[in-house]
Amino acid sequence: MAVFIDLNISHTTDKKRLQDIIETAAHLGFSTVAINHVVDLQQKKQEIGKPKSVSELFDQFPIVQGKSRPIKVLNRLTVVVSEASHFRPTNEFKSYDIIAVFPKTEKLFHAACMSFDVDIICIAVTEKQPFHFKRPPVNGAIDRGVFFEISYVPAIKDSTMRRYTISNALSLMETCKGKNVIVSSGAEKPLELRGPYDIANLGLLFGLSEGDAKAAVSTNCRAVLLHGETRKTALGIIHTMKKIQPTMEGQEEDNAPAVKRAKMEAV
Amino acid sequence: MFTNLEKCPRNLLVCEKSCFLNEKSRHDIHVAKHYFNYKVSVLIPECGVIPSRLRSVVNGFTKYYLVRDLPVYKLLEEEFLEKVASKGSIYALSYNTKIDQDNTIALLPTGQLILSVDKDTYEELGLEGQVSEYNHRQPMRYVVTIDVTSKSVALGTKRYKRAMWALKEKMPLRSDFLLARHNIAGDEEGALQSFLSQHNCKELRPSVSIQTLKDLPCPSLDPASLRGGGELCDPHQFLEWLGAVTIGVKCDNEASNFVSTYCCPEPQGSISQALLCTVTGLLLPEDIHSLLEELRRYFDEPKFTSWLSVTVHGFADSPISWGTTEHGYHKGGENFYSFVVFKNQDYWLHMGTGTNDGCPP
Amino acid sequence: MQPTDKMEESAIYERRVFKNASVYHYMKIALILENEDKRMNAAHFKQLIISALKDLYGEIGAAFPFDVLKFEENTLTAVLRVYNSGLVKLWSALTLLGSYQNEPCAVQVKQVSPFLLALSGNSRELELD
Amino acid sequence: MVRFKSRYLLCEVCVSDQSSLQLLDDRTVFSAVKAAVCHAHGDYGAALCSLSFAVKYLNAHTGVVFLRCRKSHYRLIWSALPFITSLESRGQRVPCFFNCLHIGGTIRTCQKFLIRYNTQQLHRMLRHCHTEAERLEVRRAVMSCSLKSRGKEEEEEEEEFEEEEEEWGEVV
Repeated sequence: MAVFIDLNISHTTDKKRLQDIIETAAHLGFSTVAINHVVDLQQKKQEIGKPKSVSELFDQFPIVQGKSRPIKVLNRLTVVVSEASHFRPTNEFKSYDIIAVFPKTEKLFHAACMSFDVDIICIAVTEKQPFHFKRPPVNGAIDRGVFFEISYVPAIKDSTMRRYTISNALSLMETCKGKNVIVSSGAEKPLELRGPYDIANLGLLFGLSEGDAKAAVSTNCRAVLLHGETRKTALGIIHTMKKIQPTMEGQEEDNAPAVKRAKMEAV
Repeated sequence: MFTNLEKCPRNLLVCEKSCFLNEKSRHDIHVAKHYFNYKVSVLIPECGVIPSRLRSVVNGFTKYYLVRDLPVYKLLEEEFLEKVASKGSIYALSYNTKIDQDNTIALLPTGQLILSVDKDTYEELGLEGQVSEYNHRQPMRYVVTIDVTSKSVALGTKRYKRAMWALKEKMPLRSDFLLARHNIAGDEEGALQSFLSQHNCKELRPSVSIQTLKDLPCPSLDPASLRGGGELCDPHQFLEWLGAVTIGVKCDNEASNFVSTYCCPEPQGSISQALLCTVTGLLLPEDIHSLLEELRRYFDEPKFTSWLSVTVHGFADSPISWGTTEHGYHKGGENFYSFVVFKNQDYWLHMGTGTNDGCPP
Repeated sequence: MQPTDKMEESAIYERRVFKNASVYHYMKIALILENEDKRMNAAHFKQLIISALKDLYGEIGAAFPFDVLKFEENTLTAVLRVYNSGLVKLWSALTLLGSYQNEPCAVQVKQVSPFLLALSGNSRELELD
Repeated sequence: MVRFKSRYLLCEVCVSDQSSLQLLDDRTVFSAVKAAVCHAHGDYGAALCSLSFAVKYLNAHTGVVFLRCRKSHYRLIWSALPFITSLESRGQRVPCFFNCLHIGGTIRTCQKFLIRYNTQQLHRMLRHCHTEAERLEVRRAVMSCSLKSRGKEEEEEEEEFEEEEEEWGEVV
């Protein structure tokens, strides 16, 4: 098993609140969190910008409960796509550690599974899944090492959404058999976060087995980070981005080697 | 109705009944093989003040050290092995590392160094090891055992050198450690002190807390009847009661109570007062052994009670439970044992483990 | 569930192995309220959990007993006892509990064990600094 | 391709006044069952039940209802049915209860059961007939049933035929 990771902390411009959430996550035992920047390109005036460097958030990152290490914070981008034209990787993508996509239609879900260069595909939890999960795209995503994400916070907030969350999750599990699933929070407030063992138990409601449920907050999230790393480094074969784009050096220092750093700091 | 939600993780409880005077009794082995103990609590019924001899045993528990950021290879260095480890039994366990998440390291008094490491570290280390028993789908955790007392990895051999190189240069593992040594005889403190002085370290004493509990209902015990049966309570009921007393749960509820219906198992008597003495820290099996010996002597003089109990909790994040049996953490890392010492030198021993753990010996 | 007898070495020696023989699981939990001035007693606390269970599992699904063995009003911490078959349900209902009297709250599960005794010695609570 | 196995619950809506059955439609039954599941099994039950739950057939004359759900949780719906005490339709409340007659893995097995069941019912009716005309009509009905059930030779139905027989005849 790997360390516990929550890959979905909602981004907010309220720095204090963001700090509170991250502190709570560290207190609950998460070793890594990702701040999620959601972009819905259908809405006007939405464009993908560069994320703020996480080092601006804290002078000193909070220590993970019961460990001697500080929590690691990453940046994540979620693109909501309702038309194929929405998903166009740009240079800005590179400044995020993880790229997620939230496909709104079956066609886009298929495309996201089979061809989009992403790490995570989000599953709807606030509405009824508008289409059935078909086996070929789901298997395709599993083969490509792309993960499906279920967020649990809407299930805490509202009874109707709770039903959608559980039923969409169950319907996904019928197709993917518990493989390549991550469970993350999507928290906007500190009190919405739950401990990693609690989430592992919650996973049983989503149709995951005991082992799969624990992997969904640990091992699988680690795989997502590694996938994010390989996406940036041409399948992990080369890692020469700094030299190609010298202008991005500062950014790279902060973000790109996060996983490598993770390895080193795990020592 | 929801059958998938009604299962729960497995647990094991081994119960033994024997007599301390029995030559074949293995109580001392069980104690000695449970290397990393976190807490011990003694419950003596009908006792208001801690007996002075018991107090001195409890206060005499070996001190331990919290060593910050210690490179793991230091535990394998010739100097350490010869001067520190060989002159007593040394125990070291990485501190603030979680067995289900991080690299966890333990040094046993037998000379074995156990590294329970994640996949990345294992691949980086390049040392031979076994896949952990508690993996899911893909192996994510490996256990590397380096036994410097065995011939093949003895000081100066090729494999020893390789292990040193791996831990020093290839993958310089570091961690905070809890470390303690039980001295056999003679003053060898010097070597340990000089080792510790090279590192950022803090000396700690096991913390002792003593409480007197009043008016407890208490199940009737019959030393001959371990499994309960008939009218007596079974081991699980007894351990539940022991737990309830230790954490201060009310034991005399009505069955119709709304909040709790817990009740001390029948048939029950009552205790006017009981002594609860708890020691916390890195506790050595040797100390626990002498505590147990002292508790046996408690019955040398006539007492109001016919039994007393001592419970020992292991570290939840230790890579081993008994001996070198691999220990893991699924939803909880419980590994504990509990003696019930009877007036006639009979004893019960209950050993419990959780999901990711082998069967107690 | 089958206790197994090992060969008796002496007249008095006896060994039994119980697998999954504990009928209960125990949980140590803490309730965190956004409004820290709010107080509640054990009965209210249990009522809160029961209603959370009913929301998630309905009248039939939530119809299993559990006990609040201990409740501390100052810290809002509690020890619960539940039959094995109800553990996952109780735990998930606690996880999905998000509000108390229209104010946000959260339940933190500190420890879960099939042995009540194990709740008295959790080395993850050890703090030396 | 792996098929999701289903269970079909054959139920009878029992009402005091037969004419009120005319008020029923698929949606009424659907929402009543769903509400009952939600009450009995909460949000989790409602979520489970929403996977592939459907009212496959409703006979407004006899009150026979076919419910489909996933094999894994048919007991969930089954256990909730006794809690339905009334149906709301077109602004009217119809007091009723659900009587579960049969549970089958395919619509076909349920159909066969229903034919047998209805034949039995008709035989029972025969005894209560007062006029010759009534008697004749019931006899004819019985005959038409037995004609339809020639499938008896094919003893056991394989599950492959699952969805084939969606459109099945007016056996009643």
